[in-house]
Amino acid sequence: MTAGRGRDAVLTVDNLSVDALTPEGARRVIDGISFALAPGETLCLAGESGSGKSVTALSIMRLLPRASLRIAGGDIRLERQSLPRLPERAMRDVRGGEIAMIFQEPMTSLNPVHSIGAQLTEAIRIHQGAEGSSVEQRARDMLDVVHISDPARRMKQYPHELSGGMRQRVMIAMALSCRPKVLLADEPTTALDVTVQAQILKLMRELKREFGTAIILITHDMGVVAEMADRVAVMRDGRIVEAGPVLDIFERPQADYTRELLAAVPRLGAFAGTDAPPRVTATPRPPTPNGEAPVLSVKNLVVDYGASSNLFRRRASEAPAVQDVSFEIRPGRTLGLVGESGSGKSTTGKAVLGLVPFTGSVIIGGTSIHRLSASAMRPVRRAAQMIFQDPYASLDPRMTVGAAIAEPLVIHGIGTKDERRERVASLLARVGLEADHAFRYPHEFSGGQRQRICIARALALEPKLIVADESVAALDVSVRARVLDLMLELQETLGLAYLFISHDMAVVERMSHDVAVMRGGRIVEAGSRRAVLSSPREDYTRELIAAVPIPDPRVATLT
Amino acid sequence: DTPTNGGDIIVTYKDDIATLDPAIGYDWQNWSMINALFSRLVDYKPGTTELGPSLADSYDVSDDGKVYTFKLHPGVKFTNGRAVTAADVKWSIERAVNPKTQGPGAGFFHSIVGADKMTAGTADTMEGITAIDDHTVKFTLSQPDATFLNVLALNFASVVPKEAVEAAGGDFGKHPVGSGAFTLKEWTIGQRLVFVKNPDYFIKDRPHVDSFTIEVGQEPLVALLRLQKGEVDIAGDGIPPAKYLEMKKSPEFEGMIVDRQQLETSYVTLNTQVKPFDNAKVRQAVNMAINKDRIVRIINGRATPASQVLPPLMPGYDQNYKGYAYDPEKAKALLAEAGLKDGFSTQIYTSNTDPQPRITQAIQQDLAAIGVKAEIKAVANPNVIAAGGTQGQAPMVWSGGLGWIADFPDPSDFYGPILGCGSAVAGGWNWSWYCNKDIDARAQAADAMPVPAKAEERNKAWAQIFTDIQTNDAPWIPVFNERRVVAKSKRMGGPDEIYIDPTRVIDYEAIYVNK
Amino acid sequence: MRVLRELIRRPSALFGLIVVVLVLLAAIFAPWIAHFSPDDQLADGLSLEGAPLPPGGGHLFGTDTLGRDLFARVLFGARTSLIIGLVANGVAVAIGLLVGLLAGYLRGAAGNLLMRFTDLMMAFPALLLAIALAALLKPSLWIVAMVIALVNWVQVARIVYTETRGLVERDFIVAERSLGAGNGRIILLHILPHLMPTAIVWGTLGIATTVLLEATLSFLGIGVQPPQPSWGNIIFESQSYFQDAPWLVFIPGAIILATALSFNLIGDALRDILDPTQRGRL
Amino acid sequence: MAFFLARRLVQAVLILLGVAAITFLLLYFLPADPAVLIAGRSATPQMVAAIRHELGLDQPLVMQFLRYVGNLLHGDLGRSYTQKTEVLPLILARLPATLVLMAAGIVVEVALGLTFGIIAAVRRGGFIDRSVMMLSFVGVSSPQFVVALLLLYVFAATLGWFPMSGFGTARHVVLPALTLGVLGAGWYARMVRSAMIEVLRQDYVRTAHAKGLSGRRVVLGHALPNALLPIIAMVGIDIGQFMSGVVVVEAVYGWPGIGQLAWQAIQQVDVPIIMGVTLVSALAIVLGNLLADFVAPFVDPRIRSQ
Ligand SMILES: Nc1ncnc2c1ncn2[C@@H]1O[C@H](COP(=O)(O)OP(=O)(O)OP(=O)(O)O)[C@@H](O)[C@H]1O
Ligand SMILES: Nc1ncnc2c1ncn2[C@@H]1O[C@H](COP(=O)(O)OP(=O)(O)OP(=O)(O)O)[C@@H](O)[C@H]1O
Ligand SMILES: [Mg+2]
Ligand SMILES: [Mg+2]
Repeated sequence: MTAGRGRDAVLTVDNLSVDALTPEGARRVIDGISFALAPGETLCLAGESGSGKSVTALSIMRLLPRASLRIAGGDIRLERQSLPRLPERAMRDVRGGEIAMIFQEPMTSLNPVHSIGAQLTEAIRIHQGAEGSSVEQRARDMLDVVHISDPARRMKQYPHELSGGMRQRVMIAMALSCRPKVLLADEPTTALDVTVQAQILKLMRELKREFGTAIILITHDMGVVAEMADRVAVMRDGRIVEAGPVLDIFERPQADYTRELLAAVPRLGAFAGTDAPPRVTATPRPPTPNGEAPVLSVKNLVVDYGASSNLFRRRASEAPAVQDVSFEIRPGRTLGLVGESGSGKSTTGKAVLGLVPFTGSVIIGGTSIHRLSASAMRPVRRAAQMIFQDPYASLDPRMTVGAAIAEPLVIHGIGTKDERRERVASLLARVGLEADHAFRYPHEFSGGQRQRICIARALALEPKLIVADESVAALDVSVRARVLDLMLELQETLGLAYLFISHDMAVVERMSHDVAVMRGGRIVEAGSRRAVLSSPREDYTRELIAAVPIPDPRVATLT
Repeated sequence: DTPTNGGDIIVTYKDDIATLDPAIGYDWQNWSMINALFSRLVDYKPGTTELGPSLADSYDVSDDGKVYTFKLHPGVKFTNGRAVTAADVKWSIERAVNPKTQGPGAGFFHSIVGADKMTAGTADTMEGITAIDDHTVKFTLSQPDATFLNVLALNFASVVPKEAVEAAGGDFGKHPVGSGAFTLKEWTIGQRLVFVKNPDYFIKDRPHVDSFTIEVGQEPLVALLRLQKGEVDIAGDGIPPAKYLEMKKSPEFEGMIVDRQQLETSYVTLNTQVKPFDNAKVRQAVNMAINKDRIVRIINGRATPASQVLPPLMPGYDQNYKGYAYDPEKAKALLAEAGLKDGFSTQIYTSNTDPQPRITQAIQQDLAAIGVKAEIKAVANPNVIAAGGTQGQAPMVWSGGLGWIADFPDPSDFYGPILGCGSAVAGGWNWSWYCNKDIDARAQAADAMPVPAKAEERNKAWAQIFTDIQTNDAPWIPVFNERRVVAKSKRMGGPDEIYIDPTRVIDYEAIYVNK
Repeated sequence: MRVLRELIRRPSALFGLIVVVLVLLAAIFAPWIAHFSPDDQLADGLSLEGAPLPPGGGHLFGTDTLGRDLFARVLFGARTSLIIGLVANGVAVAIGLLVGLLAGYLRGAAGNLLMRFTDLMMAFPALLLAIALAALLKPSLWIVAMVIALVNWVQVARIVYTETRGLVERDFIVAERSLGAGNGRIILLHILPHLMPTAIVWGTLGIATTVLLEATLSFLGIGVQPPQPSWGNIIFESQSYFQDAPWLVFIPGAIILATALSFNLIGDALRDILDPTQRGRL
Repeated sequence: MAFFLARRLVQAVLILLGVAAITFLLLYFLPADPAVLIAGRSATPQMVAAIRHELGLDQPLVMQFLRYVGNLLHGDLGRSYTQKTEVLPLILARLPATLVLMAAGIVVEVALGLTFGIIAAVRRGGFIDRSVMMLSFVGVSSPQFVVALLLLYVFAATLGWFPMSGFGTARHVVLPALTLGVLGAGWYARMVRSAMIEVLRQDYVRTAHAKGLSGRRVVLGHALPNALLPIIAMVGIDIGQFMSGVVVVEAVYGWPGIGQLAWQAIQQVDVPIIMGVTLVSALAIVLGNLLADFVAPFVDPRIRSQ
């Protein structure tokens, strides 16, 4: 602990412990953590999923779910005030007034039925006791501060009418509207595009300068940490394993875990100048057979969601979600598809697998899938599989993991029951899970494990092509690194082709042979990884690259 | 005590009042209201079955009993101010018979010359009715009809003003105009009807109350509660079974319950055209199987066990005829004689309103005791009527809830429509489908006997007819004669018989409020 | 077996289980338990004036207005009412599930048609349907059950429809499709299980209402025909006696309530136990 | 929006026609013969036939139906067999009372359902929750007639707080509405509870807490509006139910509503009234659903922009 724990700290966490109440008894999820936050300082809480970052933040706000989590010991002080001992009424004044919090999910953290204006002014009214037009004015000013255009109009709009980035700005405006001393930001940009993330991070720094707010920023992106932090606390298993100024942590990490964490961070440009993804194993990969026929060939693909019409409604959509997209992928190669949110990446991926209606041609392993009947489509499905962005959502919560992995085998009538059981066990082993995991349900796994389960399911049919749609976005760095490694290894040993969809340039760089950049439903630039990332032709591609935070505190990209 | 004049009273009913058109209204709720709104040539003395003059001061019957001539009371006016004439009488009765009117009373006038053509829709007037002058009207009958005066006392024979009927455009039943004791002042559908005294009523000192208000949509249990609190003067639906015993016993209700016999018999019809009821032995057997005392107990003694078709108050009732005594053993023996030693299965139709299904269940149990398995069909009244009137459909029908209450106090009313050959037709009400040509002839003869000259002889003849029907053919099981029960507030005066009038249900003309 | 053990571990579910088992036993063994026949209008079952006898003495629950032993009637009525409450209501929920699910899952013309049909049925007064069917069919316990099912499925269909629409959009359904799973498999294995909570709520709350609905129908002549007892018609027949012979209303009423409640307690517990996402969670 | 409404209106008309056709067909098969009932017991078969002809009942079913629909288009619902008068005025006369009771009943139902449902959801698993759920069962399994009479005995006959019967003043509507509300609230409480439990675990509820709002304000201001959609749908359904199905309560409280009319008509197999009431209640159900669809965008702005 370097920074002052003394009198000038605005927030002090002292030996805090939190218990989770389970039927088997209490389980410690936060185990005696301490830190202090000086005014105007940014403290980043980093660490893998489940290490207790969010619980720490919620403890400070006293918003732990009453039925399941309880502060078991220690103290949290806002200046002199001990928060755990504050009566609920007084605590309400602290919340939003002195300590504000923004959450990971801008999409769901705003109330869908209230206007932006109503939600903004509410906090101001409560904490400042102000009324009438002055409150409105104040709210508009705050929208201005967070760079939202046309604040007067925005006040009347509803959350669903705003983009994700705008919503997160509204959240920040809301959090800052009462000039809190401390801002808790729990993964405020994880759900956003790189470009939008860059804007939001920039905004937070401006605001910190302007209002002198102390910030606790929770993130698992070491790039963000490097970009933002004054000090860093690395958490693991409910403990702080290492804390210190950001430079110390990045340059002289003490704990093994910190080192691991840093090593796992993909850095854009790390592989500049090479054509293939880096080898994970020592075994020489078979030379990529360039002459082979493509596994996937897409020509003039168009997907227009609005075009479906019925008797009563015929509406030509202004712009199709995907327009005139063409590319091909050969066995054993990866095409990285990048682009901002809404550019049509997922739609392209779904169209390739025939999951949305399209026009144009998609040929998988020699079969054109356009207008194929369900039964004719079935053999094609064996050759092409998909891994979804959110592993949890794409697993049926009521099905055991073993059954989920065996599902494609059952559907395609492969093997006997015993054979399938063996197959599941070997697939689990292959993705680094244990055989007895087969009897558990998805919610009993961590995010990384779930993603591996999805991969195992996709592999069950021994496909030639896998469409991976943002399949590591939800994972924290260390888990992400493991999953990426696994995917590369599988490509090497099985000769898989990937259509790898991501908005994270660094990850795309790490995984791809070729890269295509999408914008507004079209591919604006495509070529070998080296060509696109090292010497982009399009401004848009350059913007994307520039927006990627660099995990090095000495390089301040976003000032 | 002499009646006092004045006062406004409130009467409640559960169901809506259907119509106040005298040519159409035919249920026991609107019967008394129509009676109070209109007047007829002849009418019964309040509380009795005795006929007397009304619109007609006097009448004259020809010797062959076929021509009736009536002299109208002078100066009688409809409540719209116009004088009542003989032409009105003619027009009103023709209207009741005309099929376009769709009235249920047309059949009563069958003996007037021309009635058949009118009902068939082939004539617009009836030559059997002539208005000789403004004050004299003459009826010519195709055959002598001992009940003709009774028919003219029915509501269907009420005199209505043509212009008002036409002005109402098919809705005369909602905008009635007559020359009766009351006029309809207000009708709020689903809520209330207000009747006020007709100041120009041609009978002196009538009616006594200034107005009576009918409130509809009132649950009988609630009506009693309101009666107790003095909010209501007459609970028209009477006392529901659930409350009867308690009220009978409670001193609080002393003098508030009117409980009287009426011209009613509740019975089970035995379909003489359906096996095995086509065998008279079987019909006699089931007659012996029914424990009528117990059934009467189930309805808390609100009836008297019946031995025959006619109710005790009806002329022609045979005091000496005891009917079939309850004797399951003998019943079984009779069944065995009929070749049904092991009994048989059958059905019994019943109305679905309490207490009818309960009574049917008691009958069912009695039948079971002699080996007859009867399946109960509890359905809405019109469906019971439909089943009874369809040939070969309903082996047994329990008449309760649709029971035969006499239209007028004459035994013939209990024969023609429900036991005569003419009504054993599809859509008819002779649900026994009983047709005995011999008896039919005797009935015709009895009806042709002139009254009052041969009244006594005629009654004897009828008594014998009904006794013979029951002893030989037993097409019915007469179960009980139900008494009517009405609850009234303590301030209501007058003898019981004007609250349960044998022909009017409630006599609104005669009731009064004690001062 | 595991399910049963878990059920027994929860006090409320255990209570429910006991009541349901008792009711089932009562229904099955009614002829052996009851001292009287349910249809027997006993000679001494009414007071001299014809009033029913209160509980106590020779009659545990008293007698009804025809002098029958109420205990026997309630026991035998359990058979009727369980069939109505479980079978009729169950079929209604099943039809509602099927129609709502198909309408929500099959988009396009077929789904639209199904939903419009549901709208039509919804706009149709239930009672009328029952009366018409009464006239057309010969009333029997099973016909009654069928009529109730026909009348009650519509609202279930509505709710299921909305829920299915939400489920179909979920990623794991899309994932199933990408694996090549057919519609049947998706519906049966992946959508249906998620609709179970709704089915359980309607299935249990509906028990009480259908048992009472049967009584209304029997009043119209389409219910079970007298003298066959059902809990509903015992109440309905004598509801106006609720002051003078309260046992006739409140005893069967309490039994309906306890039965419906018990099924609900079991249903709630089952939902928790069978839903794997609840396991190990707080 | 206008287009959407137009489409729904076309649908509504089709649904009503469908209901009319089915009802007509079903009633056609009823055994009761209106001509026999009208002609009375002294009638001869010829008289019955004449009346059947007058009513047009001797024509083939299709002709009868076409004539009915034709009249319908002129706003003519036909004449009642038993009341011998136009059906439309009979229904219209009872409409105000029905609407008043419907409004009041739904208000009570929703108010009770919301209150108890919210409390149960907030106190999930606790004693209050269990009691509320238990009460909801008592509500749905109570016979209406008995509850109605009990309330009447206690609050009108004994305490005299409310009139025993009738229609007119606000005091008249209290007991009937209360009866309906108490019995119907069980369903609402259950629905509200499960919807609220779902909403209370949403992120924006946490946001509202983080702003420092009081618990009450979070629940009522932020959670509740999001749980209202299913409730609105249910009110839409209820409107139809109330239109045809509150016979018992109307009877006990002497309430001049459509339910009593319908019940009498059913008991007397008065086909024109049954048809009329069916159509009116179908119309109410359709309108109720339409209303729910119409109100929904005001509650949930997301629907507004669709
Ligand atoms: N409501 C809860 N009940 C019980 N345990 C909980 C609850 N919420 C979190 N936990 C446990 O507390 C620990 C810390 O969780 P927390 O959400 O703080 O992790 P995190 O560091 O924020 O992870 P992530 O990066 O995935 O958001 C985990 O082991 C988790 O299982
Ligand atoms: N089911 C759908 N119906 C209608 N429009 C859709 C649908 N799915 C996507 N769209 C629209 O199609 C466009 C492309 O969406 P898509 O999901 O392919 O974007 P994306 O590039 O994957 O974005 P993200 O990075 O946010 O996942 C967007 O404008 C989106 O609003
Ligand atoms: Mg977290
Ligand atoms: Mg996407």
